[in-house]
Amino acid sequence: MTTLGLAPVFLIIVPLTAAFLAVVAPWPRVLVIGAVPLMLALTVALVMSVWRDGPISIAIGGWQAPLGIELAAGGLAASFLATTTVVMTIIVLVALPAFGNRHGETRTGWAFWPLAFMMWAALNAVFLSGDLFNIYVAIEFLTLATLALVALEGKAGTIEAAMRYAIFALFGSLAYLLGVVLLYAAHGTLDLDLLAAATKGDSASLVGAALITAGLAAKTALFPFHAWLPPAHAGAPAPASAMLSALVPKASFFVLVQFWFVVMPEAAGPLFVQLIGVLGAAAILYGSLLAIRQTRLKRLIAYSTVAQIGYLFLVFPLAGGDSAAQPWSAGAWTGAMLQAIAHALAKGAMFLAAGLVVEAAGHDRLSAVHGLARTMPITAFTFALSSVTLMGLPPSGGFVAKYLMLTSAFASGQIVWALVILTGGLLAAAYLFRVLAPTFLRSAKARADIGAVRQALPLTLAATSILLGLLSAQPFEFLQIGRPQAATGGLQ
Amino acid sequence: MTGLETSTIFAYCGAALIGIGIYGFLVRRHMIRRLIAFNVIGSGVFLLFGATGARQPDLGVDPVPQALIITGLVVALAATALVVALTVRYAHLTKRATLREDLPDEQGGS
Amino acid sequence: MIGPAFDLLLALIVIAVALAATLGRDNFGAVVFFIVYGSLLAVAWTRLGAVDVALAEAAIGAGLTGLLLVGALARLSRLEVFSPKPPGAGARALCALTAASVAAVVAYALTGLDPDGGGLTETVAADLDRSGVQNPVTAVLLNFRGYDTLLESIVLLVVLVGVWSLAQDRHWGGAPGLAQHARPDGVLATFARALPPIGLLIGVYVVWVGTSEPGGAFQGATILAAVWLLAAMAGLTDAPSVTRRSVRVIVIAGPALFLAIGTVGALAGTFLALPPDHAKRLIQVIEAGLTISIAATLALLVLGFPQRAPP
Amino acid sequence: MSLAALFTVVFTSAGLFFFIAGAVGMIRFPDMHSRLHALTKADNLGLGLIVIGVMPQVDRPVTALKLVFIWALALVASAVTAQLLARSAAPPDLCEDG
Repeated sequence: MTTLGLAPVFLIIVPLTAAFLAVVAPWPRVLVIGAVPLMLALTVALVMSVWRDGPISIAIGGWQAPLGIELAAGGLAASFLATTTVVMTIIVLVALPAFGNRHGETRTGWAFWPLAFMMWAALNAVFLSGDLFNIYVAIEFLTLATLALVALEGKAGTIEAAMRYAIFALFGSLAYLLGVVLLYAAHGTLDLDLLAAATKGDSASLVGAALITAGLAAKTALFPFHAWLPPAHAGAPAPASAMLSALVPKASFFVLVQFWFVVMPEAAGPLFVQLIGVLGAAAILYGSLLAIRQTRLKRLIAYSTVAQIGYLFLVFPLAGGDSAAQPWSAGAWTGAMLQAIAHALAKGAMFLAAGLVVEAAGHDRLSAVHGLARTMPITAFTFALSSVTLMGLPPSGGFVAKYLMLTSAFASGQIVWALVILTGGLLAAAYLFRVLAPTFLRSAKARADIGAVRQALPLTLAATSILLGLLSAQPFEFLQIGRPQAATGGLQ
Repeated sequence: MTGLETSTIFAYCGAALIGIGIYGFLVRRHMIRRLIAFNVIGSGVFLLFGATGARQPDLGVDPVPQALIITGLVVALAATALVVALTVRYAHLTKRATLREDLPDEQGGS
Repeated sequence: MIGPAFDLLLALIVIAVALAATLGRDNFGAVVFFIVYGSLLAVAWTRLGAVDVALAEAAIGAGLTGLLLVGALARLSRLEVFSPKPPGAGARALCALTAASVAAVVAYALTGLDPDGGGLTETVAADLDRSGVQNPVTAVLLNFRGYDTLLESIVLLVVLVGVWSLAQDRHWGGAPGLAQHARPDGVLATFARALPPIGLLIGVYVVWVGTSEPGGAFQGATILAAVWLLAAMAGLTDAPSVTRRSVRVIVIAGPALFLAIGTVGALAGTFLALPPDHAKRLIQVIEAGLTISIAATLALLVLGFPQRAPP
Repeated sequence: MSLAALFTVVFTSAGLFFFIAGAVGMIRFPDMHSRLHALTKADNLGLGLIVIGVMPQVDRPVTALKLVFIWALALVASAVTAQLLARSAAPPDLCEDG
């Protein structure tokens, strides 16, 4: 195995090691300085390796599937993993002052770091796994770390949010597990590629697929399973909110995409893909409308996540089922994946910026942003740039993503989805202007001063989400590596 | 799977346990009762898993489901432990062991 | 024909006890029925021939989960929590319909299964002699799918961090749980002094035979955790502070050792590879490390978050 | 019916009787302490009788030894459990007695 071939396993080993050390000793600064450059280097190595040599597959312990567990990384997994690396890097840097344990170990200062590094490891484990049961363990790992982070503030409201999340998450994981059990009972393997090769018209496979979908949809907070998300994401400390909203739903969505586009594409009937599309559309509209009505900054951003996750599910009617073989499917599929990446970058930036605003103002009512353009111009600019992506305005990554989905919707004659995408953009503009417009008001002076460097860190994420739109040709090509139905369309 | 072999009996028993657990999960509001229901569903899934792995008595039970069930039991215990701690802490703060049923944030946010 | 009749009867009793655990009005009674339910499931597992799972079910499913739930109810009853009204008959009927349809759909899925599906039994048997152990379940857990087990041991750790982080800020640095008091010459204390050597022996034995016979790190660790908890409840020993370095080293030691062995493999070419010549010894080392860490973690999980200010 | 089988039937039936008596006591007795009394006395005796009853049926002496060991462990375990339960049910001022 070459050194490049080692990158995937070390992308799991390094954050786990950091998490172990973080349990023992409260020295986050040393861990961040040690782990982050390594993770960046490993991510570059993984992306280069996939770019040059195509999808990677690694049999852990030397045991091939079906006996052992195989890791796999194509363009999609590598892209999600790289996004995770970028977002997590910025988050841990922003989190250092708040959880730095500078005056001796505190409860939150200790607990945050093992949880953050374990979450990082769990995300990478999900993106790299090629085995249904291993994905179950990795997703549980992720869920339990997330639960602990949601409850970290220790207030009644945040603990209640964690319990509500737990109810959905526990139900979701049992449904997923039961689906996996039925698939194993029918086919005697848990490996994604081996399952893809098996013929699956039997009742156990179909019921299993339905259960897996329901379980993952609950974990991704797809409408109508969304009720847990806003209190959980808004109640956590800002760096945790950023991880939760930007990255965690993407993990279960990623597994759902793997399942329906790699393992069982033939089972995606027209009724099923339309149903998922309707739920996605409902999420876009309902999430946006509720976001407009929120009076608290972090709640508004959290409801925006409900809406933005809805777009991801339009990939099913636009690129799944009967659309899979059509020329527009590549555009729709890539658009949805770019939406996931662009949203991760923009939402990470927005929650981190919101955290700084709350810290400066001392509260999280919407009025906290009054006069931001004068008092914290860098943060105001961060809000503006990430809003551009969330609204889908050019030249952002969100624009390219929604443009690709829009053109596919028109090409396939599914005008309803096009209307939903356009309406969603308008509604996003409506709720985001509630944040952006008051930044130009005159207001009382902020209570705390936030340094320029801490403000600039979220800005880099927002700027990356714009860059994703400007340089979208390479990401588009990269996402196609290892995609089952090779790209037939491209960027116009 | 049909017939009266040990594996078939316990596979369908697992399906029944899943149903019982789901009912408890939906009807009960007390978090500890919900955790019991969660564990009943979980053990139903495991029983079904193990029983489908025992379809050929002369081969013995498939060791892969056995190992995965042990892993699953530990994961379920871990989840239970965290939710128990959340519930106890919540009760310390609010004197409640149930979630409020209204969703205040859907009415315009507080 | 005593086999099917016994199995059928056992299945019906399991279902009846499950109903009692979910439907009963009394919370404490429900937990007791849940523990009975777990013990009956252990019998069902032995009927299926899955003795490793039976041990795990009895120790983890019935024992520790039951202990966690009993402990939680005891703490909640001291707080006199508000109890909500049960849902109306209409809502209950709807829930029953939902639950019954899910069970029916799952049963329908079972009818479609090939009655002779053998799974991976033969695949495991074919590679068993290269795994280093004779118990196929241990071979899957520690070698063929060791990566799952590594992640699972870390799941316990993440939950321990989560549980500890629920402490009040002023209790940070205190010991987990509440202080226990018992008369040092009482019956409980006497038993609690007599049992640990036996429990220790059984726990270590269960881990040790795991390579060739049913047993293993998780089952053995649960027994060890129970022994320590008994001593703690009898007031013979007290939980250490959550900030103590040695406790933290013990809870990460097993997973860290497992990861380190896997990393050595990765540097030599294959992540988590156990060379057949050394596999048995490596598995024993990993199991020993995991047992210590898991036993400590499980015991600390049962005690819960710190509720005492540091001394 | 052989003598060994008769022995087994008699002793296991006697054991079952104590289990049933214990279960009835569990249901009928009013408070935790008398319930514990009924349960532990009856079950320990019942289990012991069943262990004695199945003795003639075992194939190897070591199995018989294991059965006795199980009984002994069950005795100790139920004693400890009863202590813990009684302590949790006792009014606070009696607590030092545990």
